[in-house]
Amino acid sequence: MIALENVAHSYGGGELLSDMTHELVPGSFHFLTGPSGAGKSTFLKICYGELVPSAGRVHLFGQDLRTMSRDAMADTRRRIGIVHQDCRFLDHLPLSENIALPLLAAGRDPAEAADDLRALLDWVGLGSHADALPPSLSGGERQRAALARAVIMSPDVILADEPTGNLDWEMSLRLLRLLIELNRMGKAILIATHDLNLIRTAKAEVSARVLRISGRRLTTAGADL
Amino acid sequence: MIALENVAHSYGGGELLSDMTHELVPGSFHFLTGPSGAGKSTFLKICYGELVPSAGRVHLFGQDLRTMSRDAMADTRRRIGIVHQDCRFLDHLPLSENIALPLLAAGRDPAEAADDLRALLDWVGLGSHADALPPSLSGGERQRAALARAVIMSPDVILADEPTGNLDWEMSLRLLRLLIELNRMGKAILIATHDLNLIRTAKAEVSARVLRISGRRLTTAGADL
Amino acid sequence: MIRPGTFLQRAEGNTGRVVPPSGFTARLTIFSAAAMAFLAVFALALALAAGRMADRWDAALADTATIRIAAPQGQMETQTAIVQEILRTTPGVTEARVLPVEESRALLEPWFGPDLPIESLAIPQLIAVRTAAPGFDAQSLRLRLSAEAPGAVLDDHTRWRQPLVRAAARLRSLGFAAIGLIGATVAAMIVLAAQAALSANAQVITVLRLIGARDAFIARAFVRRFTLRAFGGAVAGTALGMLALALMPGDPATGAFLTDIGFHGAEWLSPLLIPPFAAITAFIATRAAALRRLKELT
Amino acid sequence: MIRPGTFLQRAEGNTGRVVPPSGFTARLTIFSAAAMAFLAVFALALALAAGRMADRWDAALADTATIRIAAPQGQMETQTAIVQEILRTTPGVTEARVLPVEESRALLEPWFGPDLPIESLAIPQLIAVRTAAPGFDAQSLRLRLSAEAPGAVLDDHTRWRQPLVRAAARLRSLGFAAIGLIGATVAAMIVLAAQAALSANAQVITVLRLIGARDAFIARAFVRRFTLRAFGGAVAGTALGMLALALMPGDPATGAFLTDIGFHGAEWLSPLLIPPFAAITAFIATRAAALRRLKELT
Ligand SMILES: Nc1ncnc2c1ncn2[C@@H]1O[C@H](COP(=O)(O)OP(=O)(O)OP(=O)(O)O)[C@@H](O)[C@H]1O
Ligand SMILES: Nc1ncnc2c1ncn2[C@@H]1O[C@H](COP(=O)(O)OP(=O)(O)OP(=O)(O)O)[C@@H](O)[C@H]1O
Ligand SMILES: [Mg+2]
Ligand SMILES: [Mg+2]
Repeated sequence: MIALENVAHSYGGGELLSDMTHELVPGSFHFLTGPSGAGKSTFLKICYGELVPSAGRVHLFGQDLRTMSRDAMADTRRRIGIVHQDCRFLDHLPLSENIALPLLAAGRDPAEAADDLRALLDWVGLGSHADALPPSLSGGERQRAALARAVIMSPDVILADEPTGNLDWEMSLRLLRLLIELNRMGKAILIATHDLNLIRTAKAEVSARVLRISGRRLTTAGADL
Repeated sequence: MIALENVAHSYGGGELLSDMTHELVPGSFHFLTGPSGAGKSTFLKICYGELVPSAGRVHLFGQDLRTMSRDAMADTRRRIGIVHQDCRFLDHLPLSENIALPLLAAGRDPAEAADDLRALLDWVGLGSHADALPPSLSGGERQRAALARAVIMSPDVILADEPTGNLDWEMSLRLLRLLIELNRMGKAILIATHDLNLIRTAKAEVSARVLRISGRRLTTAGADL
Repeated sequence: MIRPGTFLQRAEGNTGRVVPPSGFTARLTIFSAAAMAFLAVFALALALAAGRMADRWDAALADTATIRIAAPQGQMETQTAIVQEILRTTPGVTEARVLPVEESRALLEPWFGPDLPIESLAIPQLIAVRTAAPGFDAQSLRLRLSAEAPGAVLDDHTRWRQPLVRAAARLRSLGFAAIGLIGATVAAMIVLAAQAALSANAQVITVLRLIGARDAFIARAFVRRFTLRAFGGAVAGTALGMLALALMPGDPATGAFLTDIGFHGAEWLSPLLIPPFAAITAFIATRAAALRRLKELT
Repeated sequence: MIRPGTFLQRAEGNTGRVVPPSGFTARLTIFSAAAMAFLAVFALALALAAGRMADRWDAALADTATIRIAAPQGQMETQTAIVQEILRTTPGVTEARVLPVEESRALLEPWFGPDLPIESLAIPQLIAVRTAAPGFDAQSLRLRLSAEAPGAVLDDHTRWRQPLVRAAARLRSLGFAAIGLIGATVAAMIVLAAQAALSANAQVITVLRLIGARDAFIARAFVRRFTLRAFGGAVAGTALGMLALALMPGDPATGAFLTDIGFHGAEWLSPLLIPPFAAITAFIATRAAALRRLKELT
């Protein structure tokens, strides 16, 4: 669904990512690791089209990123759930409306999905914070909210950048279980993380592949992880 | 140096923290854990006076928080190094100037400390990013920069809120070693974290105490951790 | 401080909620629009008064002339008749009126006092002539008069008119310049306020774009809000300005231009153009700024 | 678009760097200051012109009177002499001048033409009187004249003066109102722009406060920058306004008020007060806003 072909990127200085080829297919589960500053977030941004790579081709759901219209790009984004590393919200809207925002943007009535929304909030442990404004949330609560917003539309692909960095182990497992559940429904999942325990736990339940960015290259980590 | 006495806090709703008494003495090393949303960040904010607790007394370097003048508070902050959970910088200044900012605020000439600054940047692995603007840094790079800014003045107390959440294990260890080094120089260190591996590693090197917030109370975790 | 009324909020509907409802950019937009509208009302009144005065001068002087007949008592009537006959056949003369003695006396009164023994004076006979600009040729009339009625002299007021007409022209351009100036300032203030709001809400825009909102959706939320704010502010400013003008103690008796600033009759409708102008400016400015900003994001 | 020159940056020194150097709030502040200063220059010119005209009317009319002596040819000289004698002993009369025939004729010329046989007319003798306001009593002079020189009539121009003096008074207040209005708008715009900048830089303030910067340090960085921006903008606006006025084609020959908008001589110094006013306003507004905002943080 998302295909990168010989992609390279540089932010102006030296090349950060070189010659990366990868494809996300339905039902796949990937982890992305690599040292801090290696380019994991950059890789994810290329995957959902926030960044246009300096070289190579990106296809989103069959369309070439370079020839896509802006509206086609917006429509494509609705099929991709994104958890940004620095979770950003509309600070003036209560949490529940923030999480329902993708519905509004897609022209659907958020009221229809009220039940789903409530169940989702409860699952990520934010049931009692539905009316809180985002700036009053704790770091971990923001991450959970970002994940909830990413999955509310039940997208085909979920890209999560460090979604458990501020979470305790129990809550991390809870989120992992939600993602595994979605993966079993056929969604493609890609999680950038530093948490090796999380990766190990996931591998015990689903056939997850671990990608590694090191030395500007994308490699597949072996069983040694 | 920082003493909390029967401190309680609520953000308007129910009580979040109850009857907490604790003192940070020179040379002490503490970890603070607890589930996401338990109040770790709130506890730290009370420690450096960003929040005035709803009940109880806080003494910073012997002065009562409630009777401190605003200027005295500013001067006290220079003796406390803070790593915020969401690391914020002045986005228009290059990283090196951001890290040297506490010197400027204290009325010292940042140029004097240029060598320290360079050594510190290299230690946290940001030597090549000295001229980068904060918005172009990766999540982990921001956290490292925040820690560098917190220690540049060589403060008596260092309070770090989840300083390794976006860092790989090697880099986390590097930062931990820096903090242990500072602790051996007599600084008091308090780190809020979810990373149990980090706590275990630290305990092997220094006599660190682990505090836990659970059920609104502050408890000391035993050796079972 | 002027605040957006609930009607503004209601008019925005659901989409508008994605933009923060108030804050400093809201106040800034509303205040700029109101202040500029207020000033614009005064500039408009000034320009209209200037135009009125220019018209008055033009009308009063441009198309009038005076013929003065100085002749011995006996010949006065004959010459007057001859001149009238000449005028009747002169192209471009629309009206010729022999001034009765009372009017001549009224003209002289300021200088001689009411008890001037006008009958005993051999004062000249005055004929007020009204002309139509294109057809009238003062030079040829002068030639005919000197040939047929040697006592008659044509005064086409050129001497008085020239500087006044110049002044009137300058006055008109001054009025238009003032309006243009205010208009440009309104537009610039609104553009800047819109840009300020977009910058302040950069995060809102980024978030919306990332969750798959189309450009039109995002732009609409901002454009609607800003258009309404600018309109609301301009309505308030215009209303205040008109109120201030209406309450200004009028003194039309003096007839002096400067005390005549204000609107007459249908002119009261003209400031009503200000709020739509502000709204259209805000619409265009915000739309352009929003779309430009969105283009920066993929 | 007006941009802060390097001189502004240099003037700010090291502390100022902690506030972002440009961006929309900078443009907004500079533009508001410039636009308002530009308008203020015009308002000032208008007010000064209004004041000038009011002064002219007052001076020209308030202290003058005319005495008209209509008498049979033989008695004219006697009565003129009597009136002169009376005026010499009237308190408050500073000057009395018997108008020579040429001047009377010049006054009449517009009506009768240059070839008026003035010698043959029994036109009244005019005496122009200049009076000093407090001591002069028109009523008692009138009584003395009717007793001693029955052909003499005093015209103290009250009929002409009253409405003009009223108009002048209104004019003055209009001028002051315009200046006050512009001044209030400048102040409000700068306050709003300062608040906008503080809101936009909330993060800067929080960061600075957390790393132990004192309130004075933080406030100074903002206040300095804003004062300089407002000053710079106002200098630019004032300069542009003065340039526009200087380039406006002058036409003082007509003497009409409206074409006389501009500065005369030392008046050119008065708009130089605008930039300091803007700077002081910005200083006070930004300082108050910054300290208020800081109080919200611990
Ligand atoms: N907009 C930008 N302009 C310039 N350099 C950038 C920009 N964004 C990122 N970089 C640089 O590119 C490198 C990779 O950044 P990226 O955010 O992809 O790293 P990451 O692997 O996600 O790291 P982390 O684990 O710390 O989040 C970093 O060194 C960063 O400084
Ligand atoms: N300004 C605020 N207003 C209201 N509630 C707040 C505010 N700040 C925090 N809270 C609430 O207080 C609780 C504790 O927040 P805090 O940030 O201290 O948690 P934390 O222990 O640091 O969590 P995390 O590990 O997720 O960072 C959370 O439920 C949060 O929603
Ligand atoms: Mg990253
Ligand atoms: Mg926290």
